[in-house]
Amino acid sequence: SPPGLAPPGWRVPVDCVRANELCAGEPGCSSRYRTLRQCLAGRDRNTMLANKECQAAREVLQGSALYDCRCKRGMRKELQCLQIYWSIHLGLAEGEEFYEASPYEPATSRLSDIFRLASIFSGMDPATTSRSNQCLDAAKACNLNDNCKRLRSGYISTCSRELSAAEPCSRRKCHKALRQFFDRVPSEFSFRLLFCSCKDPACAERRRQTIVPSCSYEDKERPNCLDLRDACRADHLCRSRLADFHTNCQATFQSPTSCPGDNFQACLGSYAGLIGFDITPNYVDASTTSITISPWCSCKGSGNMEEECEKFLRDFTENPCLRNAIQAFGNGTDVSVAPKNPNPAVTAFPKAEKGPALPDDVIDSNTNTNAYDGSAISTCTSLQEQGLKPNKSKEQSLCFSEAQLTTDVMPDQKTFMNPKGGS
Amino acid sequence: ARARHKPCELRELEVSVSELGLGYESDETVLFRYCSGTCEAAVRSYDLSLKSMRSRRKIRKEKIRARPCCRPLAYDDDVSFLDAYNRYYTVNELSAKECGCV
Amino acid sequence: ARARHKPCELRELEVSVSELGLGYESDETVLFRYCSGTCEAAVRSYDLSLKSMRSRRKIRKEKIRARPCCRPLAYDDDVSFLDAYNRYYTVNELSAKECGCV
Amino acid sequence: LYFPRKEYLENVYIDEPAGTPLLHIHALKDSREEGAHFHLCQNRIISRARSHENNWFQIKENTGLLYLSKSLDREDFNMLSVGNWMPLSKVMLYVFLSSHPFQEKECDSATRTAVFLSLINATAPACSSLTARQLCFTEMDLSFHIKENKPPGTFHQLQLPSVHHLCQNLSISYKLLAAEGVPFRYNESNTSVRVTQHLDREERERYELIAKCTVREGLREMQVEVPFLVNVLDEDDSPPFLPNGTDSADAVVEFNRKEGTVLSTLTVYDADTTPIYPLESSRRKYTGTIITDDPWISEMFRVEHIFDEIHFSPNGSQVRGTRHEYKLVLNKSISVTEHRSFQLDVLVNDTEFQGPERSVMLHFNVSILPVSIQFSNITYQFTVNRNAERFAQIGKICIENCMKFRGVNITYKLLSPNASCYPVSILQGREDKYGSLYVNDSSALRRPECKEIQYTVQATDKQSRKHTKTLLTVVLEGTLLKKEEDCPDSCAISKHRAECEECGGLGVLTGRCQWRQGSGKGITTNYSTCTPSIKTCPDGICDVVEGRDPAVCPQDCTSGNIIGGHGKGIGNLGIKSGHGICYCFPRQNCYCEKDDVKEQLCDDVCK
Repeated sequence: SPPGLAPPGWRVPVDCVRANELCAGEPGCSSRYRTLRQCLAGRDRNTMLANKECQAAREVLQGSALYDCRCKRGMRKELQCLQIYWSIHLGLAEGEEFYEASPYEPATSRLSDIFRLASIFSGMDPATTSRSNQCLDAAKACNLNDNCKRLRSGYISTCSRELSAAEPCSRRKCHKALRQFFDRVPSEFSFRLLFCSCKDPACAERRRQTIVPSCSYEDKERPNCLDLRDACRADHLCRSRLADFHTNCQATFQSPTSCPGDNFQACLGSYAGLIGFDITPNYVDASTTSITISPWCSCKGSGNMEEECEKFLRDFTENPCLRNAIQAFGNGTDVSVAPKNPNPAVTAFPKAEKGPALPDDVIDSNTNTNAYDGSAISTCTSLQEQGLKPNKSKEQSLCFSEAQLTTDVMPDQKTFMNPKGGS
Repeated sequence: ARARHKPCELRELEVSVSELGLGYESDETVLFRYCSGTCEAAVRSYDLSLKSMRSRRKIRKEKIRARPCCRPLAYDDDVSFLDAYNRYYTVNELSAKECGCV
Repeated sequence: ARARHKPCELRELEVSVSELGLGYESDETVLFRYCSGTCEAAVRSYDLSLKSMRSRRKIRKEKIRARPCCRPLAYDDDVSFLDAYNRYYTVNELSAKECGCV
Repeated sequence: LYFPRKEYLENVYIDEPAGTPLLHIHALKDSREEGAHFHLCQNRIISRARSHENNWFQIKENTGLLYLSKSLDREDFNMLSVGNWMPLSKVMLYVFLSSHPFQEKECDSATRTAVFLSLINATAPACSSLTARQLCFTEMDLSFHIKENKPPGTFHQLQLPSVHHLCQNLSISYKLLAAEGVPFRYNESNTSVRVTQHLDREERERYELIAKCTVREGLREMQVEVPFLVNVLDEDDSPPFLPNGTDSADAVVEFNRKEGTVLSTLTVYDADTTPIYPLESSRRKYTGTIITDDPWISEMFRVEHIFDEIHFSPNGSQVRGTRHEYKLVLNKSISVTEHRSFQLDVLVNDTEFQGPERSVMLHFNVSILPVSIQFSNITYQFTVNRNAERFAQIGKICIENCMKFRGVNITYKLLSPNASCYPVSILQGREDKYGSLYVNDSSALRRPECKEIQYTVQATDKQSRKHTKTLLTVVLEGTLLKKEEDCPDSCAISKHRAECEECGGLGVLTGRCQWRQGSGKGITTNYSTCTPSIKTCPDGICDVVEGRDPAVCPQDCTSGNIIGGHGKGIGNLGIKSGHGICYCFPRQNCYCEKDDVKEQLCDDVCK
């Protein structure tokens, strides 16, 4: 179908609360939805899902609005909407996916909208705008806005109130106040506090302190990250925010910014959505040269799931999309959104900082491999199946930058060659 | 001519936290709202009588106030800030929200 | 030793109407209640900041009050009497019913 | 049989011809004789919003080659993308594995891996427009896991089946770069990668190789390198062992007799990993049981087991192992009279290890010493100034070694003296190990006939009811000062040294309050304030005597509003730090403000 027209079978998606109401109004739908929920409630979900009645319920429900309903961040009855969403989608996926699709409708606004509003709202008297400290200016702007000031003071006073010698604060109340702040304060103010860019350590430390980490983030012990993820996925709201973060911030080579759909705002919004849960991420230090963000967890004691644990952690600590989005916000830049080219000829890699060249013929166990940009910096011997003793000759690895490879190296081959018959 | 004062009203001033004079050191700024102006038009029979009894020494050696005060009737929400030593503080009843002659 | 004042409280005095100093002449007496005492313990951050900003001349030439006043929060009902010339009068908001530091 | 990956990724374009190979999935054997059979169970394909009949993808049962059985047209793409908001549509299907030809009912229990196919709403790009990176590798990170102690086998093929199929005019070759002696072989002819021997995770658990790809087209050559990681999965194939052979330790119980006290710890190592995720399953795997048939021992002691990950370095490379700590803990508080010695054995058992020496016996040499409840001095004497006020703290009294006791609840009592003078009482905070002597009736101090008062102090152990006594003499001294009028009942109210030191107040020792002159700028713990006794107030602790009356030491005990620059104390009690001078109106607010604001408090217009 021509672009712009919705494909057949397309239905204008509604939020899941509305979809649930529509379903409740149709006898065929409501009974089967009840059946599906009973199927899911059973102890062994997979066998239940294989049962004929559950299958039939699922087939019918696929035609209902429940199947592609969504929720909106900060909507009324957001939690109820999410509970309905997961009651359908948990039934769908037969196991734990690493990346779950976000239940939220994609953010429509872009960073450039935020910058425009930020300059209007801040009403900042240029005299009091300190040239060097963007984070201080953000705090000033917030204090001058009654709503922002009230909600900011709300979480700060809650998170910094010491209960007893053994209990420095009420982490539960602190998280709740933080969630209220990020849900109710427009991102023109909250993003400035969270993603301000810094040139000096004092500014970077203020940025790190934004969420009162001593109460909302740090803890005596560091849990295992998979434990933290499981705990999050046991709570519908946290699960939704994590899915949203994975959907909007998962680095991809399909786009120059490394962000899905080149939408920095969506990534930053879903990052802010994680704050106020046990999986709350934060800056790990007050460095001004590099931005490193991590939840409060480690991969120690992961046993055979270390690979999966490190992959989960890397989505925070080495995520080019998140890093680019934060830097873009800090520098006040947004990606100029060219019309979507379905067939991106060139996939430019984000510039990978070249690490120091490794010694010649030994791969150090902690080779500087950046799992994301795929370029490895090392020289080592080559290894052939024919059982040749690995030769000692130096094997220099030549790495061309991507752009240069595609433009001038193979200009002549335009047409797409018809393959010989398929196998 | 006599200095004529505006009636009691709410005023505001943007000041840094350090300038509040409470001992906190922080470059964050707050909107400090305060009550300023006269309450001449709010004098009651109570005030006239009290003034008269004080002048006739019917009431002596007591701390009394025989004129209405221009004071806050309600205060703004708390304000919180990060100080120069990266500690968070919260101050309540700092800024007026509404003024009146009492 | 210091003059130590009692905190702001309600006091009362039985006076004749003439002694009220409102110009009425009548031998009838009324119970005149008034507010007296200090409001030291009711100072707020607002007062400390206002005082500090005034002393640093951030606020100048304004009629401000940087300390709470001990004032009536509510007034008694009206009082009526027959004066010396057999005319009836009624006076409202003459006597305090409740006091507080504002 | 098992898969070397938990999930696979591949792109699928519109209108690729049926038969296009997409992905080559491999399986590794648990035992030599196994043969791999691949299958798509229930033939379902799951898109974001729904599960559909799978009409497009099939897998070769014996080779694991996933291919397009039917071309995906735009219609199919739209149908599979319904409800998907992202420009990139992802679908998922599960590939199942069995060591014999498949029966459908086996699907539920069979091993499986997930294949995520990114459906791209465009035709396949011309080979010439693909970058070397796209020609050589997909977006999937080359990261695999191989079980230790399993037979060799092929686990990956570097060449991309679809590129190999569509771009046959290009020469794409691979190399696998690695350090010496790694147990992997690369077959240049079919670009497959094999693990050539049983792996031993306890020797090495991670191999980081480099996959290098060279694209040749005429005289031109482009190369790309990506990391090629192999993680070795652990099996419980190592028994517990004792670091430096220590299997016994002493456990002495003397002053600390409190439930929960760790008496002694013994450590057991294991070369295997023990995941702390999920926690409980690992704890059940490695048990530590007290071996005794004495019910008293079972009742009074328990063993706590904590474990954490440590690193061994068998041959230069780092591998994870586990340190198990077994702590002998008091399960109940032990009476002061209890006195015995014995050896307590704990059997540590690695329940999942299949082999001899799966358990180790630990020995704790326990000796429980009796402790005496007695005062070290025969008598105690304290002097009290006759001008002292109520709640003045005279001193502390407690039995020998009292500060070392844990889990021993000693209560102190003053037995009423014979004389009519009875100015002093004793109090004890819930957590205090001593009794606090304080003036309870100051009028007795003023009576000349009261000069020297004898008390008997009794200390009783709550659990054993054992008690001991001593004599306490209180000597009154000092001449009575004139009582100042108009003095507040609390020192804390005074804002200046003069008014402070001319008055008394609750808790004063000598009849006069003491001025503590602070120093330091801003908000400091060393603020100026008027106090009944600089020694105890403010000291950041609202002790049991101060807690009796808010007027004694509001600086330590107030829970009310504090106006002006301040920091609250522990549990939001008291003024930990303040700006300038801090003063309080008991049961109301406290204030901290600089005193330098000398200007006259003018009510009217300030010129």
